[in-house]
Amino acid sequence: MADMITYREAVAEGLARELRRDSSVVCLGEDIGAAGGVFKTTSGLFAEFGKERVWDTPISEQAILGVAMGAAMTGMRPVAEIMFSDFFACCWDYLANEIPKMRYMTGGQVTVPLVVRTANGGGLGFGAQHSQAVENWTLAIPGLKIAAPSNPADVVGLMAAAIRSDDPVVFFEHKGLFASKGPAAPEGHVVELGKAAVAREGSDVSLVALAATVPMALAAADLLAADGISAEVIDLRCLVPLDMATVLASVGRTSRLVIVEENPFQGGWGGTVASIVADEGFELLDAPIRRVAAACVPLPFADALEQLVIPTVDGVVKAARTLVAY
Amino acid sequence: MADMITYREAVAEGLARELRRDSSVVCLGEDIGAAGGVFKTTSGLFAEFGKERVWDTPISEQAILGVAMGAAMTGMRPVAEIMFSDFFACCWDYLANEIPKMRYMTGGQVTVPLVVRTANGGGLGFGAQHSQAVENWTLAIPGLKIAAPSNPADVVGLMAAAIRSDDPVVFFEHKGLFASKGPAAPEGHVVELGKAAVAREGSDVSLVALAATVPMALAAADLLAADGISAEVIDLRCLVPLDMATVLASVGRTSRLVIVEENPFQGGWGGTVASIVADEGFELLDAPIRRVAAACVPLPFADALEQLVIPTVDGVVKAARTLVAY
Amino acid sequence: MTAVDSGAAVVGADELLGLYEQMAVIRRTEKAAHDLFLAGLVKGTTHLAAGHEAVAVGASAALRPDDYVFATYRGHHHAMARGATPAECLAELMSKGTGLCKAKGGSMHLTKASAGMLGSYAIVGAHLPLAAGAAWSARLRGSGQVAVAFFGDGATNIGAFHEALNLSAVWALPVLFICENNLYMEYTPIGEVTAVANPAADRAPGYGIPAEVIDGNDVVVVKDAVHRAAELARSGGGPTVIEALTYRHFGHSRTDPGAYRPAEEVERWMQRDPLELARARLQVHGVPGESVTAADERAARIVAEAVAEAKAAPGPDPHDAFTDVWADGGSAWRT
Amino acid sequence: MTAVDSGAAVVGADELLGLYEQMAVIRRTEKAAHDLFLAGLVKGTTHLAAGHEAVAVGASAALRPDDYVFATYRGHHHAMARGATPAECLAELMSKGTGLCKAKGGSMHLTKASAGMLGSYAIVGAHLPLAAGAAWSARLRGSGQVAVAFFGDGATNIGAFHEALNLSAVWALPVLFICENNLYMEYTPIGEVTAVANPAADRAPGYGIPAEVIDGNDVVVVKDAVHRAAELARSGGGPTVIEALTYRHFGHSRTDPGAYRPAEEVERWMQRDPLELARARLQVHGVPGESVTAADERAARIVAEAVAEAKAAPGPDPHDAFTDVWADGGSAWRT
Ligand SMILES: Cc1ncc(C[n+]2csc(CCOP(=O)(O)OP(=O)(O)O)c2C)c(N)n1
Ligand SMILES: Cc1ncc(C[n+]2csc(CCOP(=O)(O)OP(=O)(O)O)c2C)c(N)n1
Ligand SMILES: [Mg+2]
Ligand SMILES: [Mg+2]
Repeated sequence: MADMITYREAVAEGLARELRRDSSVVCLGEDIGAAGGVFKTTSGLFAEFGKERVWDTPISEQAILGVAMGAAMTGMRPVAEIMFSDFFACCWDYLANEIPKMRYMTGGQVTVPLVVRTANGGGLGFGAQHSQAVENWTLAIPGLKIAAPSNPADVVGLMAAAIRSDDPVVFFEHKGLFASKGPAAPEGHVVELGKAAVAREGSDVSLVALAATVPMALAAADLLAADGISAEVIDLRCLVPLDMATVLASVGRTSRLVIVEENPFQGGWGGTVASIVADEGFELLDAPIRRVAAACVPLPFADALEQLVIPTVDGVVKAARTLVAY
Repeated sequence: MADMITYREAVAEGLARELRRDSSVVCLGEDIGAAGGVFKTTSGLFAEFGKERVWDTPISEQAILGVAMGAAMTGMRPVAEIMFSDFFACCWDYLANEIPKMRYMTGGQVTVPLVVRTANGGGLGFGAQHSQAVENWTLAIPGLKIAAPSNPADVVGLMAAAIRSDDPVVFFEHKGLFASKGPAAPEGHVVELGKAAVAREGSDVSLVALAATVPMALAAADLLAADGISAEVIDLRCLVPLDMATVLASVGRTSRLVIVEENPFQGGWGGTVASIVADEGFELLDAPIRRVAAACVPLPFADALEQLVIPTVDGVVKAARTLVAY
Repeated sequence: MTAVDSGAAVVGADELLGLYEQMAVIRRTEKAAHDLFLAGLVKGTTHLAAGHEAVAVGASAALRPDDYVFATYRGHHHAMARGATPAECLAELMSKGTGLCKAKGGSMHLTKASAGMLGSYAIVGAHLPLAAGAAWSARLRGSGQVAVAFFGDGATNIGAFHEALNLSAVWALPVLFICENNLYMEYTPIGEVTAVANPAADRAPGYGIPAEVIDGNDVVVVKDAVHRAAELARSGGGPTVIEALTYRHFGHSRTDPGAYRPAEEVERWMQRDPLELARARLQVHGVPGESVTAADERAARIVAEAVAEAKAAPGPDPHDAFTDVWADGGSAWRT
Repeated sequence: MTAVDSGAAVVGADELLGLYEQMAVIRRTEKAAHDLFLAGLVKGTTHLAAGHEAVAVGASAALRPDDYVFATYRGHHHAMARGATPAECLAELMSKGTGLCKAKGGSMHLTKASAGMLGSYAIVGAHLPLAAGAAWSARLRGSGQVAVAFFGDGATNIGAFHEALNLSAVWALPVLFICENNLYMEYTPIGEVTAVANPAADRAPGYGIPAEVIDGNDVVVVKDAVHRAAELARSGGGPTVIEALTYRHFGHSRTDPGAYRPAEEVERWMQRDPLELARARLQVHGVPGESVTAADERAARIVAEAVAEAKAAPGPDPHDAFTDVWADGGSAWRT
């Protein structure tokens, strides 16, 4: 069996590989240097690459992304860290109006090859302003690629693809997965952006998941199997490019779709996936499409309350059972 | 026939009525005072109410919303203008993390009765950073109410409801509608938040629309009628509260659904509407659900290009015909 | 120790003893929170303010009960200085239904609106415009209230700081911007990311705002400075920036040991403990040692009882996960 | 008219005549844009820079061809000063396929990357951090380039301004922040929303950045100041703030008549027209009037031809609505 590493270690490993490979890669963010990042996801980088490659910044999220963009426009490949994804709100202009529109507005004159890394998602009791799953915010913006790995090998492989991409990529690292372990990525591992993975094959119902909802869906599939229900789990890996071909093919096999997303239901990415299946996959469906998403409330602090609000294995199992019994 | 007024005049009228009614209402924004606003939507307010009720601000979108929030927490009912909705990106923290979460995070101790008005949408050739329809950004955030009127009377009625609401309301005024005319609102007109209107009855297909896509859907319905197709047009009026009861009832009558939204397809509000119908209204459907939305590109400057990117009457007609022929 | 006189012109002996006791209560509550975190009874994260007590207690002593206070995620001291009890604070940290925010806010969001403590904010700098807004509201209502924003040195480099200071100056708002400069952001010294010596005070002239750098560990100095700034604000003189130099006794958050801080520096600041400084002043005042000991004992008892009370309190009401989004008490977003 | 000498130490006669002609071309292009807007041939909106020519031309004269420039929605003059032709600018404004940005950017987003003109930005202040980033990149690559951000007085109150200046100072980046202070934002005087006299220069000390307030209508003064700041930046001396006082000849945008500006003020500034100032300097230099007239005639011809060329150009390629989102040239976001 391959060496096991944590998701957290995989982030640092993925960054280190690209920093070694390409001298135009440079990292910046708050406390990412000697401190190794508040989640220790940049641990060791400062020691290996020094302060000309790994830059500590002031608490200035707009400057972090703005500087990264200016550098990306002029020959560098910056990797900017925004400590918590909730803080995207403090630099949203760069993610919504500047970075993704530059190439188009200039008629293709300027490319913006940068990566914005961030710790996303809940489940750790950090409260309403440090726990959000905001991948759906970025889905609203044409011009951003969006990766959200669910396991350590994908972290490394998608990081390589993201940093090598000439397009801007938002890279969501899930806080709830940092301590989880998985096989290490082989040397030179690259996972192409926009290719979903079939994390588990099944024939009765498709569970489409992303990042932390992938292990959740896999756990649900285990429980469903005990009931004799065969669930297929699709790990989207990316929201843009969105691999609807894989989703539609899966629904073609199972005729039933549950979408498992951590963001709040009301504007969640599952709506987009569901709407495409309800259009292009309408004839494939033998049952309603069900979305298991977070409740439409801010995230409460107490873990007992948070568990009632964010999606759970139980919720997924229940949704899948209902559809199969439909 | 009732007096006709423009949508633009209705904004100022709606504000003036509430400023007269309630001395805790106060307006702030860039150039909204003596200049009457860049879209002339606050015309006359400074003259009638003076500088203690209508405040010009620096170009500081974060301060505008932050100050409005602080005032709303302490007894006032501020109405803040963000000149173009694209600039929500410059103060997104207030819309995403502060205003909508305050009440919940404090266990109900603090209410935030404010309105954020903004000029939304495209079609005027203002380019990629001044033309976006961003109502879907706000839909992603639990804790915000969202109004987007399609006609002058609704502007006045929804404005009254928004300002009187003890909850924060984002109020989207559509740039493309400012010059359009409609019957004036009667004295004391209030349109409850969260009640969709059946703008035209029909039996073959439901067209669900919002703001500028309402006249578009109505124009499409006219063309469809010439083909013998009877289209029902639902004006959602609000995204939160979202009146799915009216949408589902309409689909119950027509069995076919086209959603017409101006925001880009990839993270648009139509996905949410579609996903609910594909779940709760699955058995009502006789055809796929079709979304007519903007293409997933930044908005181009040239009107010839912009027209290819944003939804059009033609696109709506085509989608409806396809579904009826399904 | 720089306290050379009693500071009696600002704070009399009885009041000073009261302020001392408040600080002692806060200190012990923070220590309790720390222990409860290590014991796994406080989840998530917590940012302790031990070492910063004089800023909160000194400022509160200078404010009117109806003034407004806005604090950061490091805000336990401000909540308590404004009247939140240790029990309701600890209950919040321990996810209890009796917590200040029904366990929906947590350590980073302590709020006691009924005491004018209008919240703790976890996005750095975001609350500065809110304080300006509360001040604007006070002015519009002619209430004579002032609003105070407390924030860290690190917050002086974020955009909201700039926008809040400028607008407050232009509108001459009755708002005080009080920076708790503890030399560090999370693990990075503020000096590495700011080109001026005093990140708050040195920016104030750019907005035409008066500023003062003060000893933030001396409760008498803090009260005096805040009192003067509040009077200026109430009389229409507009905002003031106060940069209070202080130091945190614990790490930044959770279990951070603060290893990035030189031992000598920690040592030096520990000698300037705000409780020690206040004790020295009490001595000059001639307050007997027994009175101080009695205050310490009362503080210890209050906090011990608070810990017991919080521990015994029930968990949050599951129903509350879905309340309080809207003013009607509910969370319905669709029909 | 403050130009008392020839300024020969900074700009020789021949160069000055060249700069004059550049300014004349810009002035006439702006006038043409205005007329084309009124004729309905320019859609959307447009923000003319007539009156600001000396800032762009003077600065460009002081920069290296490989330096980077970032401008605002009021950026036609910067595009042209960096080498964009009037024809490609006007074609962009007129939604022609031959426009600088294929008619996808428009008046507010003129960009000529091949000439180091890295864009015009329509969100106030957003490009200041970008310029800092380009400067950071230059430093990382050891290229010796500098980056320049031009921005309005109104941009000095937005958060991005603050964050960009601080980071640039701390990292000692080779970046110049050049404020075109034309006294107004859209319709509101900057003095009503800023408590200091010089909204850019008076903030610089708060970041430890040197600043200078200059006559932005005198091309020689601008070149001199920018040259010195660029040299300082290239030698590792970090950023400089330059506040160039100037005035716009047209309204803010579209058909704004600028009625909010006192007639006397407009009059006073019209007398300080940058073209007049340059003409006065040319006279001191002893450049014959015919040479100046010839430059004016060349400018007139260039612009007349540009108008004709832009009018004759084809509209945008419909296909281009769906290109250029991604580096592969396309816009596919899903399979
Ligand atoms: C906008 C934003 N960026 C980053 C953070 C993460 N963060 C939390 S506390 C902190 C350091 C703040 O330092 P300072 O303002 O000095 O306050 P202190 O913690 O020292 O009291 C950081 C970077 C945040 N909460 N918000
Ligand atoms: C963030 C943001 N807020 C508001 C606007 C609207 N707006 C466009 S130009 C302008 C005035 C800018 O004034 P100034 O910076 O002085 O530049 P000038 O137009 O005078 O050149 C405003 C408010 C904007 N484009 N971006
Ligand atoms: Mg600090
Ligand atoms: Mg200006």
